[in-house]
Amino acid sequence: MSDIDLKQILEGALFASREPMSIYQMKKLFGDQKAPTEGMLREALACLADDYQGRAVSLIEVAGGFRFQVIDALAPYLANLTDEKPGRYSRATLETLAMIAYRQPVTRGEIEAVRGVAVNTQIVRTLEERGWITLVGHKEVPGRPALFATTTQFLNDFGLKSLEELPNAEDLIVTPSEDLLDQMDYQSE
Amino acid sequence: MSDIDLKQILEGALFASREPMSIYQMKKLFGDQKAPTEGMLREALACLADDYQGRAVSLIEVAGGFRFQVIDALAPYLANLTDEKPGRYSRATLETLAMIAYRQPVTRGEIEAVRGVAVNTQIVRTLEERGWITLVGHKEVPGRPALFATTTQFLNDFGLKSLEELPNAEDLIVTPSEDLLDQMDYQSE
Amino acid sequence: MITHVQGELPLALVEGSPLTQLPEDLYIPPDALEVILDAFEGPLDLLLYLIRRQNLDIIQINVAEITRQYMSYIAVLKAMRFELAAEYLVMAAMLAEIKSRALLPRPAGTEEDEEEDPRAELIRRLLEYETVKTSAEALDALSRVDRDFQIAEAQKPDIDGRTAAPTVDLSELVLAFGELLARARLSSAHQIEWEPLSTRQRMSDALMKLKDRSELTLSDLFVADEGKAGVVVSFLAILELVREGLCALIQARPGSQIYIRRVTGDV
Repeated sequence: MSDIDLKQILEGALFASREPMSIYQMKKLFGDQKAPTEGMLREALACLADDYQGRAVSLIEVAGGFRFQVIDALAPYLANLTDEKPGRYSRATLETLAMIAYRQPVTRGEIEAVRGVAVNTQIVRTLEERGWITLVGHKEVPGRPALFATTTQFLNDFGLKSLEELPNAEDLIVTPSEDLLDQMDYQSE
Repeated sequence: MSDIDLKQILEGALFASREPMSIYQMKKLFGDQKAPTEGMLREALACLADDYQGRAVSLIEVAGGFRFQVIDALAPYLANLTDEKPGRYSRATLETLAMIAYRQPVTRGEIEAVRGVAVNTQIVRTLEERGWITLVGHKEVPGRPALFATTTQFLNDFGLKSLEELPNAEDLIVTPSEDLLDQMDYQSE
Repeated sequence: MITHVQGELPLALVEGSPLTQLPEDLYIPPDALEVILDAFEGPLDLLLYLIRRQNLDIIQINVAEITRQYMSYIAVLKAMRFELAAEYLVMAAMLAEIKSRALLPRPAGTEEDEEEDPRAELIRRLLEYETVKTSAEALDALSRVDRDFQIAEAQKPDIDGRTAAPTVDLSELVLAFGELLARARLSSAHQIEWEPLSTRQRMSDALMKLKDRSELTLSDLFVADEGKAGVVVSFLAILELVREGLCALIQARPGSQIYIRRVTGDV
């Protein structure tokens, strides 16, 4: 650990995490090393919260644990950034969502096997943040890959009562000719 | 604005955004109010970067703008939080990416000519979906092959401000002496 | 497979003479050859390896010697019936040509054009490839997002007029899946049968419930107003989850309550 201290480790981990961080997760940061006690963690957190007094972010405790939050006073400024038009999701994002909807619960590896391309973290993150997919567990195989499924919000947003209402995609397959496929490979969006 | 100063506004906005923030976007924070000049913004950013010296996050400038990132030294701790290993890329993928980064815009055929082996479609798609390369046009030769180039996201993800910051590969290999080169009539294009 | 125990049976013919043992500068055990071949990115990479192993400058290579070594590799690989990519054979042909040219006396008075000198061309290609190989390594050594560092982020305060997220039409989603299936069908020979969606949804529901509680009873998954069909779907979903190793069924003794449990505790 040498010149990195406990407070700094927690500070980095809290900023890297998109979800509030529990004491249990903080202990996990230390892997095989001896983890600090809850008392030590809380002391470091209190110290860290002090460091951020008067800054633009503050360390707060919420139900799921601790997280850094931008202070409310900045909301009017941040609101000025948000008048852009909604973008579009890439083909990769749509295909990943489709795979999760039709084949859930499914791991990233299984999606990759069908798509033939690595699924990047950003896509999964986008869909999670959108509230359409969620992690429902881990598959008990080496690496314990995360299992993803669609959410109730996904059904609501797509106007479905249940997954069974998803149209049968197999019926829609028109086998494209080879050169069409080649073109598809080259169309980036 | 009262008790909130420019530095604090930028600090909050930078922490609120996952994407690097450009000077243009920073000006947008001020909506209808008079926006600070680029000089004022850069001064506040320099001051902010100083505040974070020695902390767990640092303010970095990349191609897309400015962002806070967790310092590299904490990566081993953060890795303990997830079972999934961050993407490792095969040599074939990295060499293809390197060819595109250093020789852009470049066609697949040109990459193949240098590497001496076929570039498979999956590699190109993986890099496209990662958002690191994109199709920028077609070469006006028979067959009109696609031309690829790297993206701003590529620079952002590798922590670079511009292509000029790419490590200079020519410096990395043992260069034969000048007169030998003359004998060979060696020319790099 | 040719065994190389039989002393008299040559492994291969190299430049007309039988090769009865592996080349002595080939330090690799034969059964590792396939692995080694996988480690090379192509013929140029293999040639570079042969050159670098001798600490030679590419410019100064003795083409005849490198050709001999390369041919030995190829001969052994062919003799052992490894599937060789065509590129390796093309390179072998090119090396053979360079060597034969070197052996032929040059007709007097004909100045050989540098551009067409295959040796110079080979050296140019090797140098160029080495540059790419080195740049790829240098690129990989750069600090990279998600591998070496993470983006620092804090929760945003509540903002009115949040950016509208992109909307997706159901037909777009279905079309994307149809295309994906069509593509997957072309590239893979085998097809997998999947559970009907009703079962898969129930599987997700069960896992979702197991996120909050460590165990469920069977009746937790049955919804009264779904009737018999609902029970069947739930039952199939549980069987599928157990088969895929996603949860376990526990019963203390015959006839007692059956519990569905997560396979491990720390989710």
